[in-house]
Amino acid sequence: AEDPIKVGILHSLSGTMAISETALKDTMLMLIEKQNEEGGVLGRQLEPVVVDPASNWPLFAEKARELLEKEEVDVIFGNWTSVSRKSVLPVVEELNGLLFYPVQYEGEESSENVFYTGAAPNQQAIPAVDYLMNNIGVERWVLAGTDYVYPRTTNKILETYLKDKGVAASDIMINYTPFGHSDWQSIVSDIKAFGSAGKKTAVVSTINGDANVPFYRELGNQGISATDIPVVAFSVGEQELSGIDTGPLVGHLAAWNYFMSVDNDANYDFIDAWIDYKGDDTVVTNDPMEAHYIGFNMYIEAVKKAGTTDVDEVKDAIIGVSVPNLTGGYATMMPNHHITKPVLIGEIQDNGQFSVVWETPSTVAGDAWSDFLPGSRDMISDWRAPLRCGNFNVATGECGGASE
Amino acid sequence: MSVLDQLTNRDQVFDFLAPEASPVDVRHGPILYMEDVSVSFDGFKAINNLNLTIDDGELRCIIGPNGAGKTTMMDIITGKTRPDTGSVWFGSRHNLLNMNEPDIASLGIGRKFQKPTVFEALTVFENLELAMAADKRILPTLTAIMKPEYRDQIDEVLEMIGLQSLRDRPAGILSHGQKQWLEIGMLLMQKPRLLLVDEPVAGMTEQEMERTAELLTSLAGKQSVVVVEHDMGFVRSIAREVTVLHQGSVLAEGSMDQVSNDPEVIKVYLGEEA
Amino acid sequence: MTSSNMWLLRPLQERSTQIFLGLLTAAVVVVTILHLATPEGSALHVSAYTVTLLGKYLCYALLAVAVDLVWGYLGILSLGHGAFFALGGYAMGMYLMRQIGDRGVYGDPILPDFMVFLNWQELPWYWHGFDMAWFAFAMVLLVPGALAFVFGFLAFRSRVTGVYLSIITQALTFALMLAFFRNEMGFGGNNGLTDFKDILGFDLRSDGTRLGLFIATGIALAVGYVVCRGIVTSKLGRVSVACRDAEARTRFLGYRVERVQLFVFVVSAMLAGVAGALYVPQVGIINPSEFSPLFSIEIVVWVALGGRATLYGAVIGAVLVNYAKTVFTGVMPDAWLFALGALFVLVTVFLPKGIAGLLQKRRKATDDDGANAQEVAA
Amino acid sequence: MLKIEQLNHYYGESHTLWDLDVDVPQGQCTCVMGRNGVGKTTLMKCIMGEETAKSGRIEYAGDVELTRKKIEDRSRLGVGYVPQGRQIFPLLTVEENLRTGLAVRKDGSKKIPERVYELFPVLKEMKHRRGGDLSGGQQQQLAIGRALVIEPRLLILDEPGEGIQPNIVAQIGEVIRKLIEEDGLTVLLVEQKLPFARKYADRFAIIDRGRRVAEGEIAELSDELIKKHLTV
Amino acid sequence: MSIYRLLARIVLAACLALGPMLATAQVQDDTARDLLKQLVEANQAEKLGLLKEISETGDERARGWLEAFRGGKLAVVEDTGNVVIVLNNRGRDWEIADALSGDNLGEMSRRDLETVRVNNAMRAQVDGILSVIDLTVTDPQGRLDAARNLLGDVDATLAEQLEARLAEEENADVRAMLANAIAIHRLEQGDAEAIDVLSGSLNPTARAALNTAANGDDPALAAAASKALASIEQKLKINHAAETLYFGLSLGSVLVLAAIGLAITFGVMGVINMAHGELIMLGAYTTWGMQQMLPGQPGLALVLSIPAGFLVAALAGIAIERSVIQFLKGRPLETLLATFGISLILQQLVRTVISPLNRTVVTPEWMSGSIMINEALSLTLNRLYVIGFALVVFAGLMLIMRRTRLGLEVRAVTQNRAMARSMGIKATRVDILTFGLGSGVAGLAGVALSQITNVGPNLGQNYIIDSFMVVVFGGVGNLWGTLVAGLSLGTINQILEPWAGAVLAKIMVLVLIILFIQKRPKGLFPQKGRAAEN
Ligand SMILES: Nc1ncnc2c1ncn2[C@@H]1O[C@H](COP(=O)(O)OP(=O)(O)OP(=O)(O)O)[C@@H](O)[C@H]1O
Ligand SMILES: Nc1ncnc2c1ncn2[C@@H]1O[C@H](COP(=O)(O)OP(=O)(O)OP(=O)(O)O)[C@@H](O)[C@H]1O
Ligand SMILES: NC(N)=O
Ligand SMILES: [Mg+2]
Ligand SMILES: [Mg+2]
Repeated sequence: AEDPIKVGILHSLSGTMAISETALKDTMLMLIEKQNEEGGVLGRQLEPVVVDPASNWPLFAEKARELLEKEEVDVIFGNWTSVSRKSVLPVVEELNGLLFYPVQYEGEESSENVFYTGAAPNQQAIPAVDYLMNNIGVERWVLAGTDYVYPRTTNKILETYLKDKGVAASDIMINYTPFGHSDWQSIVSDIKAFGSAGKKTAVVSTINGDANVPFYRELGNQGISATDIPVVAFSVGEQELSGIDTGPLVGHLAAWNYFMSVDNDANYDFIDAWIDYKGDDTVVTNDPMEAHYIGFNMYIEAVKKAGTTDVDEVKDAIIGVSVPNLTGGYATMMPNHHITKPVLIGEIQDNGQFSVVWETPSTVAGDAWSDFLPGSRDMISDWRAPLRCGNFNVATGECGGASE
Repeated sequence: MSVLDQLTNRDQVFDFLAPEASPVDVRHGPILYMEDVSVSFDGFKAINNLNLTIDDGELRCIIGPNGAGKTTMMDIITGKTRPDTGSVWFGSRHNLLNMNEPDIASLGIGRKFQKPTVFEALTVFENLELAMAADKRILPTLTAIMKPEYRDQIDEVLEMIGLQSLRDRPAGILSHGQKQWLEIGMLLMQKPRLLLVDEPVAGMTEQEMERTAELLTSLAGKQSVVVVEHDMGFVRSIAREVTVLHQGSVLAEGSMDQVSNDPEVIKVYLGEEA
Repeated sequence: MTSSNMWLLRPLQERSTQIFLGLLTAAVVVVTILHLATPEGSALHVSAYTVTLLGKYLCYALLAVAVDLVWGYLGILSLGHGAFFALGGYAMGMYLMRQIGDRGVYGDPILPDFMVFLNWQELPWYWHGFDMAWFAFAMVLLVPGALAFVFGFLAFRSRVTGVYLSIITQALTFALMLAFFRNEMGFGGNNGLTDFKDILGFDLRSDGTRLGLFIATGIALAVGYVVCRGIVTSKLGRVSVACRDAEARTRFLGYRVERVQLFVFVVSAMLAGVAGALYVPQVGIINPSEFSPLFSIEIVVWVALGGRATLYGAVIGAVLVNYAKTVFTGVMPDAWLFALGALFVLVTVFLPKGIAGLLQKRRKATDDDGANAQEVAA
Repeated sequence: MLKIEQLNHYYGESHTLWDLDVDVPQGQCTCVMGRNGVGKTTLMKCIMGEETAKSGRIEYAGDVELTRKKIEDRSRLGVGYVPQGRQIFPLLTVEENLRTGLAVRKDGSKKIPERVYELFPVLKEMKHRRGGDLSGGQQQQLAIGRALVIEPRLLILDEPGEGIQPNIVAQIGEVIRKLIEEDGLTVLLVEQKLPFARKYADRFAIIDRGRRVAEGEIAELSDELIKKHLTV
Repeated sequence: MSIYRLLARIVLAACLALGPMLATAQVQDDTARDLLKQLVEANQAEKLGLLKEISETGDERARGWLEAFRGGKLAVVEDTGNVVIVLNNRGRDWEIADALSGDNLGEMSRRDLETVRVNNAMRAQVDGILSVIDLTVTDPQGRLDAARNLLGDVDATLAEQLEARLAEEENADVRAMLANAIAIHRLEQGDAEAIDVLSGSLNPTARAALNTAANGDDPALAAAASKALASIEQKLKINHAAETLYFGLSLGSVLVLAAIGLAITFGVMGVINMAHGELIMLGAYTTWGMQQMLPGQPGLALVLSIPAGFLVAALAGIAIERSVIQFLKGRPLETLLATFGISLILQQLVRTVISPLNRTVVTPEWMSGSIMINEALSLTLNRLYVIGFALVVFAGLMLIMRRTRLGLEVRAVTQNRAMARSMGIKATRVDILTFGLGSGVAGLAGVALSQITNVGPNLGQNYIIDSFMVVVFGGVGNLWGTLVAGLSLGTINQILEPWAGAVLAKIMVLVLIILFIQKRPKGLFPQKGRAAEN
């Protein structure tokens, strides 16, 4: 038999991010196991190589280097936070690796070696705001986020977008909190006051991870219900909800490209497989897991198409590859290394699941460079020959400095 | 001191800007002068209108009951405790109340503590080395070299305090009495103008006491010495002038015979048979 | 040889320093030879990955030496040394950022990428000058040094000691972490500075540069070690120990304790800054997590594990713990924290003086070890 | 009361006590003498358990082998200790310092015996001051008072007069005598000052460089012995 | 809230004063089934109409249907078209009951069920309908809540009904609330007189209505509304200040709780216990465990968690003390290293044994929501309990340290271990008890924190730094210092936060601590004098 195809898994298993990333590691192991049961690919088995970058950003780069240089893996699935991706990026570019990144992020990036299977802002934030504005009639906006790059960028985009739509600056309140912020009393009180001005108000939350539980608890205790001031979150999925008493949260929203509750057989099969794999009836699936599911299948397809695991050939082969997603449609890898995704808005239910209340009529292609930021308005990314450029400036007709 | 003053008072930081310590001026009188000094702790008056003058080259014994304020008095002189009122002058030029401990020490006031405190992790030799009179600013200390004559000096003192055999052992292992001796040795190394010696012979044998007495008397004249001690035998053997403190102020002053016959002193301090 | 630099030469005559420098040199030379002279697939070959990894360990070792200087000899348990490390790193990171020039994704010749996409119009004033290597390298020393000076000046003058000092150093690094997280600070927020291209004109991705950085780190560690050893074996070093064990008593000998503390603290901060500056080009990123209080505590743990107040113990501790981390996170990703935690516990319980203590015990079995006999709590 | 036999003690590698024998008869005051650093305090610490002897026996009250007892049990057996250097608890108030000894009292009393205050009135006066704030001599008085709280059968005093004003030193001597005579207390005293030893002790033992070199009734303490073992 | 609803439903079955909206009669099952089925297929607008229709059928089961619908628990069996109510919708198989007969139909895979989609707008509609019903319950508080729910949702027909209701209502508060509800409606219609009713009301909905009017087209109305608003603003300011103080105390008491155990193990015993956070975490997990063991009784579980959490953490603490710390006597700094290792181990243990994910801890009914002081000032109940709990724990600890021998003995042991043992103090026992006590108190903190924040493996890490800061800021070894430090840091933080933002506020508090320590190098309540120098 030939050498196995080595699949690097670069997710934190300890430290602050373990809470989110461990499930992704297991998802990958499950997918690999299943693929191997089906005979692997190109007649070769797949072999997972798991490392723990321990929620430590420089360690991500080191581990990526270890995977590529020492373990000589053919592909890496990994990362959650943007900073960890930023840390890994130069390494995969230098060593010409492949990285599938499964989490929604702020965009403004397109690397020849990275495939972004999570949502770009136009695949999550913008549609969510559209929904609130058009379907709920929201006129006043609270943009609340954890103080780091993803919320900052997303909110910058949203601010421009809202202002373009005619929302006055006084109807936008922006608030940032530190990681793991746990005392939300005065902020929730401010939101309450902001929302009592007579206009329908909503909170767009890019609050990250652990800060959410105390945030929602405080909302509940201060008597803010979803019918008063709905909160639409971009970082709260089923996994986060599994640690929250959702009773008081019913009706608050989240925007994702996948929900566990989606009524679809592919999804049910995936859930069943996951439950069986974990041997636990109560485990949940979530959006980044679906992203890995898609990314993994795309990789397999691309390898089949290329007939090799050679990085350059896979890179070329994968553009245009379509695989089914779990919500009943297809995901296609676009030339900018982002994929097409449907955008779903769900309301939290008391069982910790989301009930989809709205979705885009068709899938949306991920936009690497936002149309709502002055610096990136003119940029496009296309990794196909002959352009092969991640940051082509259509105004100047030049490819930016990143490529040699 | 305002914040600005504190920030602009740069001699706090840069060695090279520190004002040159001017020598003690004893032309116009005593080397130590305390006037109307009082200090209280949570309402308890430990020192109460204390007046004391020590002449240059004098050897003065200070006695008094436990808690009379003898150690506190030394604390005040050396800058450890700030009195509530009063003034303390070293010579006629230096107001000690405006200075901190290292400044006062550099002026030439050395002290042996009642409870021996030595640097336990350092060897006996190093303890003496640190005490040695030298430029104690940062860079000179960093670049200091152990010259043979310094070494001789230290060995001389080691001989005097009988700790040659323990020269390179950490001071932490010394017995109580040995620490007492080491403290005395450190005091000698400092070559101070004024020596404040708090209970030097506690824990010493009679013969050691005799040696200490000799030592202290030999210093007097060149240096001024203030001794606090409860051992009357010892005090008698060295005393010329004795001051008795009681409840924070001077109860009696005079020759040993005078004070030891003072009924008040007998009552509060000596007891009938002393 | 003048007497004023005698203190720096004195350690070179010391056997322990000679051994240390010898081993360090040997290690660096062997790694260099194995990297350059052996073919890639060979069993002896040291890959660029390993070289960089070792370079990182050496940075940590220098940092640990800096911490040991203040903790071991001065009794100041700094729980904020990560801050100086990070500041040195940021100074270097800013230089590297400026070196990118118009090769960033947005092609702006002046502004770093993160400023472009968050709409900065011009370079903030504090970024000026960092395009010049000499300036940036000076800042590597000056920024941590200045912070240590101001902070130390205030704290030592007020005679803040013991846990109180430890906790405010922790507050310092914590506050800096939160501040650097803020995008408005202009240091790239949580993402920090990354995607560096070259240093002094050498491509950071080339193996040669990597090796160069590794060797530079080795030299920095050697120099840092000798400086620390020089201080420690000088009379000032003994004064430091005196301050550590009986601060008040030292004052009565005429030493200005706060200045001794300030001096050593600033030197230590600068060394930490150098370590950070060498760390950044090797790991490729600097972000506020280096300011995290837990990182600073971890540094202390390295030192304690290696053996406090020995300097070489700090080096051993730093290298060992980080090597263990590298190995454990690879071979037992789910359980490595158990192993690391157990390592800390076992060493403390069974090796009271750390690994250095073990070595010392073997070296002078008969001679009762003095310097650390009575360690008094900081 | 206390019989020490063939005691050997080491600090690390250095041999401090050599085959030491000391006998402390019941109801008497035995005074241990010797120059600085000969091992007197070390001997006391061995008796209290703060140091562990390498070999030898310490027999207490006829049948108890002290070396096998835990430190905290020794005071329960009635051994009171006034260590050299006072060793008071600096941050506890004077009263709290005294109260630490109440737990081992046989009668289970929760009150500090009046006698302690009678003996050292200053302690009563300064009841609420912290031990560490006291003057040196006051601390020494506190240390003695504290040992008396447990109403010991054997009292170990390591240079108790150090730093105490003369009239109180004399008073301490009287109290020791009184306790011996009235309560049958046994006293093991370390003392350098000859007059005090001569006046209040019944027996003496001289230690020199870790060895017991002389022992006997206090009256037998000759100038010759003193010259030989107590001068430098 | 839902307890009220439950009660209300029972009461309502008998007493129906409000017109023909609901009657005891049952409509034909066919009609009902038809309506419900239509609900499944309908679009949003049609659904709203159907909901009204259902409520107007007068069927006594209607309320159940409405509530099921609101909770997203109305479903249709895909094969048969039967309308069912989902009783338990967790996991892959759901327990269902027939919507009409109420018969339990057992479990069914959720693949085979299609739930009736509901969203916030429809939920609001149902709430409105239910509130109108609740206006007639006997409990005045229930009526008040119902009336408050209707604020801002009143239309012309409802306004008339409310007028009628107002005439019958006896309770003054409810009357005022109803009047407000009607007035808001009137104001929306442009009735200037309504402003008189609303001026002085602190209710946010009333204020919102006034705001709208103030920004409206009618200048006279706008002027009157602005004036009313101005007077309200004044009152709001005072309430706001009171609220900030409350927030501060509540944050402060969280800090105190987290730190107070450390004030014992670190402050008194001198052990630099980096695993303190993990002991807190154990307490929180104990709460979760108790709730798992007593499903459906979160309140009882929480109460039982208090002793259980204490015990678990205390035992863990004792285990740590016996296995590691006892070997580090006199080496306080080394305890930092060892306990740091222990904290890593404990965290990873929880990750491996339980889960790296956060666990859900339910807040019992009696701890949710808030007490309303007035319409603008409510005190959140969980926080109120935490404040109280913190004070009780503090008092208890104070009592133990002051009134029992343990307090004295532990201080003696830490100040001079050898001497304490010579005095007959059983140092080992004291160590065990004290460390156990400090750890147990950390466990108590965990129980309380489970009601406020995440219960997950990182819980401890989030509090360890703050805990040390509080203890040190207050002055090591001084319990009062810990209390005052915690409360004041909390309050300062909450005062700064609205003004500077959460991040800057936190930075400022840290800088403040640094500067404060310059002024008071030994904390808030320093040990002074000679004693402290040794
Ligand atoms: N910080 C303090 N707080 C409270 N009381 C204090 C403090 N410092 C000193 N005292 C009290 O002040 C008095 C004077 O103490 P001091 O140490 O000066 O006495 P002394 O004359 O040296 O006595 P001794 O001969 O016993 O050493 C004592 O009663 C002591 O208890
Ligand atoms: N911890 C230790 N480690 C090593 N040696 C020690 C230690 N403690 C004491 N020694 C040594 O043991 C010897 C005996 O000390 P000890 O304290 O018993 O003397 P002592 O007879 O009580 O003297 P003094 O009259 O000065 O109190 C001394 O030489 C001392 O240096
Ligand atoms: N990309 C994110 N969510 O950090
Ligand atoms: Mg005194
Ligand atoms: Mg002794």
